[in-house]
Amino acid sequence: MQLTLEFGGGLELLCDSVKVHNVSVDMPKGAEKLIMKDLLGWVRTNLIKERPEMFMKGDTVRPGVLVLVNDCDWELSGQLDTTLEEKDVVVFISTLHGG
Amino acid sequence: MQLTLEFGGGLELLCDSVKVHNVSVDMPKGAEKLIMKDLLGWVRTNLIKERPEMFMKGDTVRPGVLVLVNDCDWELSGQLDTTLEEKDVVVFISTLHGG
Amino acid sequence: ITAVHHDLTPEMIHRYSRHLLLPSFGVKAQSNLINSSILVVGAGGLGSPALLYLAACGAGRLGIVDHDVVELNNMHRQVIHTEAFIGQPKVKSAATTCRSINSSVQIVEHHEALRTSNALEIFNQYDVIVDATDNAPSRYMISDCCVLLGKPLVSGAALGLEGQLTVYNYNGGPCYRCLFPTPPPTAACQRCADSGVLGVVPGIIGCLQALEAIKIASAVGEPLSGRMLLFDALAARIRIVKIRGRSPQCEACGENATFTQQQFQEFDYEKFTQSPLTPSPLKLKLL
Amino acid sequence: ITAVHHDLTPEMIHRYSRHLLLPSFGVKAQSNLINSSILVVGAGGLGSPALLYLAACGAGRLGIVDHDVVELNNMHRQVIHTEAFIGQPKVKSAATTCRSINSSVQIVEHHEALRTSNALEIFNQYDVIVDATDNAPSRYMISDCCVLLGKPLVSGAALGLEGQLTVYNYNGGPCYRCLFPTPPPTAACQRCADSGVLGVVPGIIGCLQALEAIKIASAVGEPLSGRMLLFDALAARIRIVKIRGRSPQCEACGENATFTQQQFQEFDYEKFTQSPLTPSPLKLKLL
Ligand SMILES: [Zn+2]
Ligand SMILES: [Zn+2]
Repeated sequence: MQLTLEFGGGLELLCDSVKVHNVSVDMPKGAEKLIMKDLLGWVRTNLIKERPEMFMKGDTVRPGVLVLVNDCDWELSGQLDTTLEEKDVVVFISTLHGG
Repeated sequence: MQLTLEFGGGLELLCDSVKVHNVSVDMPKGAEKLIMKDLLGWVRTNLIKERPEMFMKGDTVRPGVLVLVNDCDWELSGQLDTTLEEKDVVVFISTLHGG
Repeated sequence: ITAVHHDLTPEMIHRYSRHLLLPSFGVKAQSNLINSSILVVGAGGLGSPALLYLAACGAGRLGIVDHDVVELNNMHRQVIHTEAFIGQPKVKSAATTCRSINSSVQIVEHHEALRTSNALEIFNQYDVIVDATDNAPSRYMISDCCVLLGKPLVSGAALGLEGQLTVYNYNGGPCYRCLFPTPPPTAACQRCADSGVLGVVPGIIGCLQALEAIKIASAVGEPLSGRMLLFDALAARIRIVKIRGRSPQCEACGENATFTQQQFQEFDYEKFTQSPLTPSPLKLKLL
Repeated sequence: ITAVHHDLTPEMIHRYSRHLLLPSFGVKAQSNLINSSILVVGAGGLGSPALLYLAACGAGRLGIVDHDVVELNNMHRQVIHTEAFIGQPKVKSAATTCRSINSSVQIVEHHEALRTSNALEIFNQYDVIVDATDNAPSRYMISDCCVLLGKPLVSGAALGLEGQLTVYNYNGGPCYRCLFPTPPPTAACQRCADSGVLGVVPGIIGCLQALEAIKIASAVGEPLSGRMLLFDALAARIRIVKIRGRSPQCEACGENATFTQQQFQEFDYEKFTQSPLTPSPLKLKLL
């Protein structure tokens, strides 16, 4: 499945400072769909190059990270259970505090 | 065909000051597709309530109006010949000079 | 322009004529603005442009909270301060500039750090709160205080070459804790002083904060509630995304929330976020 | 921070430390900025924030062109001017404020209306041009002059509750005439003075102009060339759209264009657009 993954708010520093990643992610074996829980595992394995604890905590993203699927907060689409579709855009962004 | 039409930069004043119009536009009789030339005629007939010369000149938009199909200048997609698809977003915006 | 009952003096009619000419703003919205009060917490990178535009537009009363003094390394982004005020309180410097551009606005100087001990009393005096601070504990404290008092909160942030903006606790929308119930790890809470910021980035976000505060105070347009603006200056990209609504489970604003003013005054935001409210300055070494 | 050859004085290292800390900006980009020159045409609603941030960020030389004087009805949006300067030249007022926030920047005052007779000579002295004017003939004249001299042009506009921004004539991208080969009808050329403008809207666009000028002058990031930002303040919506590239048929920059400096100096932009370069002020009547 072709997806666009974007990292911002400093999370790009965990992926060699690259913000936009056009990736191809396979369905889990035996599964008929790809959900956000699968994608998080894939991202952690394939894109996060350092300090994975700054990206995840337990089986979800760490506190202070917003996840957006097609410009919409994943809390509105089922969080970890959100089903992904071909060409979806998923944004991971860390909240900023500076000023 | 369901389309979203948006007017900005003052052009909304020609359509009762409404900026966003969700509309359903029929294919021209006997045609297999809807192109921008057809849509301009439809807009002029159905949405423009006053001063049509501020929207069109001849068979195209007047000078100073940008036309965007799915956030892309219609000059890049064939201008009047651009073929429209279901759920396309077409923006008509007048260039501003103020400051 | 037709006759409308209004509180505008002839001087105001002249000063704000370009607002009054606008069909979607006009005398009604300008009167609302002149009868409103807005508090800006922080007279730094975000607060500088926010205060300039809130003073210029004619907000009736404009409060500034800050405990800091103007330093040379602020001046690349904090454009409300002049070199003549280096070493002096930011509140005094910002108030002086605001008065110099619009003497008809009442400027209130709160020269103190915002704390749980004074936040309720200060916020109570204003209709709209603008969070222009630079650290996580302040953001939780300001949001909680706004929930307790029912005040809309215009929240901006900027770091490096990115900025973020949203409106909290407005018209049934979410509060800061609805989005971030658990504080981030300390290592994720970088400040401009530690990590740097391109000066014009808080400039852009601070102007957008002024716009949202003006829209709320004058009751025009659709404030950025339930939505968040994400700005990437380097790529020149902006996303406006849909965020969650008010969370029924929120400890501050949820259905069963029991957070009281008393508890607020006793809450330790520094311990909660494991970050200081007023961090010590960084010393830069450059060869 | 590692050792890099640079032209920064200790005072500059202190002042710009938050820029120097940024991995994607740093000493190299700051040095580029300090060695650059930027011209802002118009010290009004767009020029005010653009000049504040360009002075603060450390552009080496900053020029201001304007022929106008400060008026009370400018002050709701032109935040660089103080009440003390009402009746005095905008160039003088803006230059005074710029110097007060950053005395290390060289501020050049061009107190004159931009005309075909002086534009080439003035533009020749700068690396980047910022169009912060408010009328159609100036926009064509500025773009044509930038094409003739090969200067990048950061163009912003604001009216009512909307704003627009793009970069012209940059790195093979389109010029103003590529997009608008034929001038619009006069009735479509409203100015802020006629139709009104919410003051903070040019504030936001002017800050974005400063950002684009900084990116070009310091050679970082992706300038907004071939793209246009469309801002709707009331709805809090922003689109960044893809626009056409350089037009081979463009009369100013196209493959067969023959437009010379001589022709530029003789071109009548007022007749071409049927609008005056320096329009007369409007008298507002309000009951
Ligand atoms: Zn809440
Ligand atoms: Zn051209």
